[in-house]
Amino acid sequence: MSRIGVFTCWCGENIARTVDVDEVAKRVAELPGVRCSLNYKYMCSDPGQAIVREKIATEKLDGVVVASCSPHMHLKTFRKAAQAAGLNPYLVEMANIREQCSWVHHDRVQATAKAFEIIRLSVEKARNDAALQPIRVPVTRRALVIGGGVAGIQAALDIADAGHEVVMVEREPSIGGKMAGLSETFPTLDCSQCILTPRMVEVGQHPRIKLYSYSEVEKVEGFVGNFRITIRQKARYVDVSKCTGCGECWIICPLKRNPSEFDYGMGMRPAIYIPFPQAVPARPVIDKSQCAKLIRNGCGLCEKKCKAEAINFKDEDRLVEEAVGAVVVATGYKLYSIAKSQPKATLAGYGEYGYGKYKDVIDSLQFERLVSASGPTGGVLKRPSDGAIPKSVVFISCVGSRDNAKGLPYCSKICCMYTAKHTMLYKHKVHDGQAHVFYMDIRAGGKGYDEFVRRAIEQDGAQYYRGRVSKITQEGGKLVVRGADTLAGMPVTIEADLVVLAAAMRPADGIEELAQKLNIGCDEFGFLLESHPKLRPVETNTAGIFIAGACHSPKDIPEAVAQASAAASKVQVMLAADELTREPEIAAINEQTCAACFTCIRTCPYHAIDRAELRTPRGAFIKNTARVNPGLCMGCGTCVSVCPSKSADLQGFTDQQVYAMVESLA
Amino acid sequence: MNIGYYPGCALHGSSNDCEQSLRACLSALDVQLGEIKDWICCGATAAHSLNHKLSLALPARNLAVAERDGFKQLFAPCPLCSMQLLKAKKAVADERVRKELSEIVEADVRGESEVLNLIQLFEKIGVDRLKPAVKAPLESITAACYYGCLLTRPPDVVHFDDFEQPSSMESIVAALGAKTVEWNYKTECCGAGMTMCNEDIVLELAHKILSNAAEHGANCLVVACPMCHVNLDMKQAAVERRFGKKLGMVVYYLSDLVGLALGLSAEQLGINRHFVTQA
Amino acid sequence: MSKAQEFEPKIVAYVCNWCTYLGADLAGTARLEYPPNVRIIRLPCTGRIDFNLIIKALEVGADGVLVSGCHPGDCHYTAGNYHARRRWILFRELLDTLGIDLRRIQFTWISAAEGRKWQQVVTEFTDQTRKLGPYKELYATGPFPDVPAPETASPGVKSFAAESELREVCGKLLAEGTVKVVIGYGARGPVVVTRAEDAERLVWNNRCFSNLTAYLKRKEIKSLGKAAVIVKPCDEKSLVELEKEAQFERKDAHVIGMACEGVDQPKCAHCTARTPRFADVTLGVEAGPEPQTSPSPNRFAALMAMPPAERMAFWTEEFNRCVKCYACRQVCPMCYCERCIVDKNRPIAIDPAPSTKGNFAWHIARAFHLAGRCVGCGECSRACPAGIDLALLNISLHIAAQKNFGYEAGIDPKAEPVIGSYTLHDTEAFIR
Amino acid sequence: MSEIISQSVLRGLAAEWIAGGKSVAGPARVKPDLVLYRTLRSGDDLLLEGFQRPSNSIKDFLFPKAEKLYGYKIHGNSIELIENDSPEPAQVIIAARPCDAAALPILDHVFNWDFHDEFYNRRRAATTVVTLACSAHDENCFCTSVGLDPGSERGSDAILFALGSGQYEVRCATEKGHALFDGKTEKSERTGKAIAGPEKRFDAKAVRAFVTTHFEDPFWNEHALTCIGCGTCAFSCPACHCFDIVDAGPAAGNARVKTWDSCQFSTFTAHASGHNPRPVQATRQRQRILHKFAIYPEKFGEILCTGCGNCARNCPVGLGVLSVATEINHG
Repeated sequence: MSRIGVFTCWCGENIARTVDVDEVAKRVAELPGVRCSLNYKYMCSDPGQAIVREKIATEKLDGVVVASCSPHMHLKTFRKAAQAAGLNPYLVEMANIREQCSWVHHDRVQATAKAFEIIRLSVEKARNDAALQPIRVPVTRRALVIGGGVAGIQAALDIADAGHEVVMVEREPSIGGKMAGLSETFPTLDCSQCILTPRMVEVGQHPRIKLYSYSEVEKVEGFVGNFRITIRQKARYVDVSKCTGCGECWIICPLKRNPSEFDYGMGMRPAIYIPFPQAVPARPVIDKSQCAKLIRNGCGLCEKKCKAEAINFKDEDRLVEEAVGAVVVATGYKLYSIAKSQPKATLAGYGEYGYGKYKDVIDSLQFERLVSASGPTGGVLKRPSDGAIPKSVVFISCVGSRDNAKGLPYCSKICCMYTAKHTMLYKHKVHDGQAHVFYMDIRAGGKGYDEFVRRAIEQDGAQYYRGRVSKITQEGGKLVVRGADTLAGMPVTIEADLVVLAAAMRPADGIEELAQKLNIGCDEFGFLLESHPKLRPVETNTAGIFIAGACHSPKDIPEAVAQASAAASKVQVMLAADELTREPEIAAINEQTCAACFTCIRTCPYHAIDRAELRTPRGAFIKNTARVNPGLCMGCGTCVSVCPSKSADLQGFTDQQVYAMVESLA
Repeated sequence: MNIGYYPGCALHGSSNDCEQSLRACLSALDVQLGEIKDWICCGATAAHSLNHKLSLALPARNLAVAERDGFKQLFAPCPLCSMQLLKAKKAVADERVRKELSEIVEADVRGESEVLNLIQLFEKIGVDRLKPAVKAPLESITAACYYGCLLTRPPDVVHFDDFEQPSSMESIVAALGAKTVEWNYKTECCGAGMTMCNEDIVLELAHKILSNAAEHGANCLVVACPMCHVNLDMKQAAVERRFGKKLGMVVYYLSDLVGLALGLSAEQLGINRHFVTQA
Repeated sequence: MSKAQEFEPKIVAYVCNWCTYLGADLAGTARLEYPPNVRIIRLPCTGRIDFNLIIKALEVGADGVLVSGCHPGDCHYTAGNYHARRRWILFRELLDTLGIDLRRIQFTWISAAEGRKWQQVVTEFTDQTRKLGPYKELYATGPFPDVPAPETASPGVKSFAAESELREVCGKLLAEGTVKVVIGYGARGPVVVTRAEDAERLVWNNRCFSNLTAYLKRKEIKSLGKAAVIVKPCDEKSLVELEKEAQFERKDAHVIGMACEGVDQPKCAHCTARTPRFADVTLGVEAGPEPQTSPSPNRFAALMAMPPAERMAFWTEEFNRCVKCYACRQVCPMCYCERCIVDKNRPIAIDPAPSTKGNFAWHIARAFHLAGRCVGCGECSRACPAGIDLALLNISLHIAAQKNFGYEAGIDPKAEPVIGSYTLHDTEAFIR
Repeated sequence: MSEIISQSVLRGLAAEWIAGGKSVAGPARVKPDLVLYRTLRSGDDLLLEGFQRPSNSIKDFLFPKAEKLYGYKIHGNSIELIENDSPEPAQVIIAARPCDAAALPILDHVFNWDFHDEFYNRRRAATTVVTLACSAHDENCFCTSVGLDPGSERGSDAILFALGSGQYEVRCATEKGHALFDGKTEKSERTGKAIAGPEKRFDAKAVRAFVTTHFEDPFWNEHALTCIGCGTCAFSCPACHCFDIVDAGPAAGNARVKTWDSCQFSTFTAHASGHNPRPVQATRQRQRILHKFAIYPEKFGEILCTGCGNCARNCPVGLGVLSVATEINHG
C-alpha cells in the first residue's frame, strides 16, 4: 500500500485557526507511503470531494486519508466519493483533527504537532487497509410470525399484503389470542370480537399466509435471511382438510364437563371442541387428557357421527420445517396467577385475597368472559359460586403489579383502563349494582383515556377508594373486603358479592425457552429485550428477529397493533431485496492456525461463530476449527482479543493495522 | 433430645398452666427442657418503644447465656420472646452490631443457636414421631387453630410459615386425629397487652375471634401463645356478659392437645386450671 | 525547568468507537480544552482491546495508557465491555506482580454523553503521569531482596509401591487391546509404550515429574489409536480444563490415576489433593505430605511484599536469563496451539528476539493465556533451563481468578471458564 | 617445572581484568541448584568447585542469543541504515569446561566457512578462553565417546588443573594465554592431571553408520514420541550454531537481530506455502543426530558434539544425544 493521498481540511477556520494546515500537509508528504498531500478549505463540500476523486484517478491512489472532522460525521461521505472514483471504499480512513485536536487544543504549535501525529496514525492504518466487499447474504423472502394474537395478526397481514409469504404459528387451537376473549374494549367500548374476527378471517383466507394452529416452534436454526424453523404440529385428532366445521361432533360428545381454557375455567367445554364460535380455523381439537376413546378406547361417538370421516384417533405430533428470512415474535401475555403457590421462585402470591379459595374472587380475564356475549353466561353477569347476579362488586387494581414484595415491581399499564371499563359494563348490565374500586393511582394516559375513567366515575357511579385491600374473608355468604380509604383517612369494609382482581401482566408461558431458541434476550421478568429502548424498540440484538406486542412489555391493543406494523415494516425492509448486504467490517478466523479451543464461541455475544471441520477436497478430516458466520457477526472484535493463537482478526480493524498504529507512536 | 428452654416472664407467672402442660407432654415424648440459668426479660413489645438498642440487648444477653450453656436450640414458647430472640439473632449477623451488643451485655454474643416457638418445637419432634405415639386420637375435637398476630410476623425476621395463611398448626393437630376448620381470624390480633389498660378492645376482638370460630363449626380453639390464651380463655366470661351470648369455647394450648392424644389426663396437663372447661 | 523543557508524557488511549470516542467528539463540539498528550486509537469495542496492546504501548515508550469504553449495560454489542472488564481485572493482577506501575494504566467508562468526563479524565491522567515522570522504571534493573528459591528435588530415586501393579495393569491393557498406547513414566523421563512386553519399562517413583496430559494433543500419538495416560492428581486437573476447551474427550482416553506420595516438587510440600477424582482406574495409596517442620517459604508473598520497583528489578533479572527455548510452552498441556502467538509475524505481536523487551512480552502473554486455565502442575518452572521462577506468574493469576471470580482451574468440570464468561457485577473498584 | 597459581590470586586476577575494562565471564551459582556461565561482577562471583558443569555453554559469549546486526530508520520513501560496528570489549572466559572450549574450533569453522561472520570473528579475536579441567564427571558426560577427555586443551588459550588445597597448575597454550598469566604464576614441581574420562557410552562411528543408512527406520518415530519440540538441547549445546534473523522493535525505527534457532522447533522448516518437510518430531530428532554425527563430520571432518551432556541434563523429558546414541548402539 504505497500510494496514499492525504487531504487535510481547513473546515472553514474550525481547524485552520489552531492547526497550521500548510505545515501539516508539508510534513505529511514525507510520511512513508504517502503519494500526495494537499489541504483544502471545505473537504466535505462538492469541490472538496471532487478533488479526492480527481486525485484518485490522476495519482492512481490505493488509499485515502481525509484529515478533518470525526469519522462519525463524514466517513460515509468520503467512502462514497472514493467509490465513485473506483476506489474500494474500505481503503478510505479519516483523521479526526477537529473534534479531537483543533477544537480542544488552542496552542497552535502543540495543535499542529498533534494533528500531524493523528494523521500519521490514520496513514499507518490506511497503509494496512484491505479492500473489502460488502457481505451478501441471500434472503428467503418469507417471514415467520410466532403468536396469533392481535399483534401477530396485524404483523402477518401487513407483511402478506406487501407480497411476502407469511408462516404463522399459533399454540392454541385458534388464533385470536387474549383479545378474542374480551367483551368490549376501552376507550370506545366497541365489541372486541366484532373488530377482531374480520381480521382473523382475513388471516385464515389470505393466500400468502400459511397458518399452523395448535402448533409450536420446536427449533430455530440459521441466521438472518436464512432461518430454518422446525414447527411441531400437535396432534389434533381431526383431519383439518376433511372437516367442514359443521359441529356435529362437539354437540354429540358426552363429556361436556371439562373446564374451558378459553373461558379461564368460568365455563365448560366438551372433550372435542372449538374454543369459541368465531374460531379461525373453525376446526375442533380433541383433548387427549379427557377423551374416553383415547384414554380407554371407549366412546368414539364423534367418529361415528362425522359424515366427513375427519376424526382420526391415530393422529400424532408432526414436525414440519419452514425456511424464512425474518421472524416476528408476538407471543402476547398471561395474567399473574395470584394464588399462593407461584411458578417462579422470585414471585410471591396473595394468600390473603383468597383467590382459588373463595369461588367469587376472580381475575379480570375471568370477569371479561362472564360479561362477554359469547361467554359461558351469555353476557349475563352471574357469579361463579351460585350464579346469582352480584349487587355489589369490588374491583382491586395493582394485584401483583408495582409490588416489590410479590416480585413484579413494574406497572402493567392497562389495568386502570379495563377496571374503569369493567365498572361501566357492570353498571350497564346491573343497573342497581354498585361497583367499588380500590386503586393506588389511575394511569390513563392514552387518547381519550382519562375522559373514559372520569365517565366511569361521574356518570356510571363507580365508587373509587384510593387505598389497598388488606384481606378478603367470607362471612355469611358475603365476601368481606377490608381496605383503606387514604383520602378519607379511615378504614373501609365492604361486603361484596363478587371481587375482581386486576392481576399483573406477565409474558406468556414458555417465553424463556423460546427466547433461548431464538438467541434473543429477556429481562428478569421474562419480557423480551429490545435492541434499543428508544431507537430500535421492535428489533432485538439478533439480526432478523423482531418483537411486537405484550411479549415486549405490558401494553394495550392500540400500542400492540402499532408495534406490530412497525415490526412488519422492518421485515419488509429486510425482505425488499433478494440479498441482504452487511458491512464487511466483521471478524474472520484463519482456519489453518485456529487451535479449536472455541473460547471465541463462548465469548461471542451474537452466537456468530460455529464449530466447523477442515477437510481435504476428497473429504478427509484435517482439523477442527471455529468459523465466523458472516450473516450474524456484528464486528465487535471481542473474539479477536480472547483468541490465544491470534487466529481471529477483525476486518477493518486488523491486528496488522492496530499494531502499525501503536508502533507509529514510537 | 435436650433443648434449651427460655420460659420468659409469662411461663413462670400468669401462664404457668402452659408450662405445666409443656413439661407434662414433652416428658411423655422424652424431650428434656434445660432452662437456661440467669435469663432476663426479653423486652417484649415495651422495650423497642423506649429504645431500639435496649430491645436488642435484652434478648442478645439471653442468646449469649444459651450459648454459654451450650444449647444448639433455644425454645421460647411465647411468640413475643421468640420474635425478640430472632430479632437479636438477625441483628448480630452484622459484625459491627454484634461487637457493640457483646460489649453492652458483657458477654460474647454469637447468635448461633436456633430459636424455636411452640409449633416449631413440635415440628422439630416431627409428625412421624408424634403419630405413632398417639394413644387416644382426638375424634371429638374440631379445632380452630389460632396463631395470633406475632407468631408469623414480621415475616423477614421470623421466617415461619405463610404470614397471612399459616397452616403448620393444622397439620400437627390433624396428626393427633382431630379435625380442623377453615376460618377467617387465624392471624388477627387478640388485643395482647391491651388486656390490662383497655379491656373493652380485647373483649371486642376476642368476641369476633370466638364467634367466627364457632360460626365455622369449631368446638374449641387451639393457641400457641400464653398471651392469646389469657385474652380468649380468662376473658371469655366477660365477653359472654358484654355481648350476651353463650360461647363456651374451650381454649387449649397446642401442648394440651398433644398431651391428651398421648393419653395424659387433663389434671396432668393443667387443663383443669383453665377458666373455660368443658362446654 | 521552564515550560518548554518540562517533561511532556506520551499517553496512548484505546477507546471504543460507540461511547468514549463520541464522548471525546462531544468534548470537542463543547470546546472543552484538555492537554494534547493523548493519542487516541479508535477500536469498535473495549472487547476488541486485547491485553497485548497495553504492553505494546508501554514498549513503544508510552508513559501512560488509557483504556475506555461504554458503561456496563450500554455496550453497542451488549457484552463487549463485560468481557473486557473481566480480562482487565486479571491482567492488572499480573502487571502488579511484574512490578509494572499500575498508576500508569487507567481504565474508565465514558459514555457518548460524557464529554466533560473525558476532558476531566484526560486532564487528570496527564497531570498525574507528568508528575510520575517518564516511565524509566520499565525493564529497569536494580537491587532487590532475594526471593526464596523453590526447594530443589532431593537426589535419589524412591520408587512407590504401586509400580508393579501399574506395569501389570498397563501390560494387560495393551495385551487385550483396550488401548493401543500407554503414555507413562520411564527411567529417564516420559515414555510411550505400544507393546505389552514394554510395560516393564514403566516406573512410578518420586522422579515422575512430567504432566503427561501434554502428550494427548500430539498428532503422532493420536494416530497410534486409543491411549491410556498415567496422571498424578495434579496432572488430572489439566484433563478437566482440556475437556472444557474441546481438546480432549474422556471417551478417547483411558485415564490411569495414581494416588500420589509426592514427587519432590515445590507444589508437593503443601499438596493435600493426593487422590485422583475422575480416573477410570486408580492405583496406589496416597501418602503425606509429611507435616512440615518449618512451612516452606511463601515465595509469592515474599515477592509481593517488595515495592513495585524492586519487583520489576527481580523480573528483569529473571527474564534476562531467558533464551526463548520455549520449553515452558512445550511442556504445558494448556499450550496446544499449532501456531503460537509468538510465531505470528504479520504483525509482530510479541517481539521474537530474547531481548529484555521481547522476554517480558513473551512471559506476559504466556502467563495471561493461562489465566484461569493453569492447574499449577509446576512443569514450566521445572523445565526452564534458565531456572526462571515462572510458577510465581501462574500463582498470581491463580489467586486472582479465585479471589475475584471464585474459580479454580481443574476442579469443577461444569464451572464456566474464567475467560469468555462474565457476571454483571465483576469487582471494578479500579475503574473510574 | 610447572606454573601454579592459587585460587585467591586467580580471583584477584579476575577482579583486575574486570577493573581493567575487560568483560570477564565464568561459572556462577545463580540459584541454589542452578550454575550458569555469566558475566562476573567481581572476583569472588567466580565459582570454581562444587558443580559438574554449568547448564548453559560459553557459546553465549561468542555467538550471543540476540545480536543486533544493524538498525534501520524509514524516512518517507527512503531507508537509513545504521551500522552496528561498535568495537567489541576484550573478553576473558575463565574456568570454562574443556567440552565448552572444544566447541570453539567447531564454531570457528562454521562462521568462516563460505561466509566470514565478522561479528563472530571480531568477538572471537577479543576473547581469551581459560579452561578448568574437570575433576569429576556425571552420568550425562560422554566426552570420551566423541574423542575428547576431561583434560583436553582443544580450543582453550590456557588450562588450569586443580591440585587441591586451592592450588591450580596453569598451562598456557597460546600467546593469549601467556599474555594473561605470564608473571602471575609461581614455579613448582607439582603437576596436575585431569581425571580419567567416563567410560565410552557409545561408538560414534556406529552411530554415524546407523543414521546414514536408517533414514526411514521406525526407531526414529518410536524414540522421538516423547520429545516435546522445545529448544533447550540446541540452546544449551556448546556446538549448536543455527540462527534466525528477525526484526525487533517498532516498524518506524527497527533493528535486524540474529537470534538462536533450533531444528527441534516445528516452525524451523515451515515453508511459506504451509508445507513442512519435517512435519513431525521424529524427523527433527533424526535431523539433529544426522547433522551432528554425519553431515557436519562429512563437511568439516569432526563430530559436531563435544559430549558435554547438557542436552541430556537439561532436556525436560530426559532425551538428548546421549539417550539416542546409546539406544542406537544397543538397539
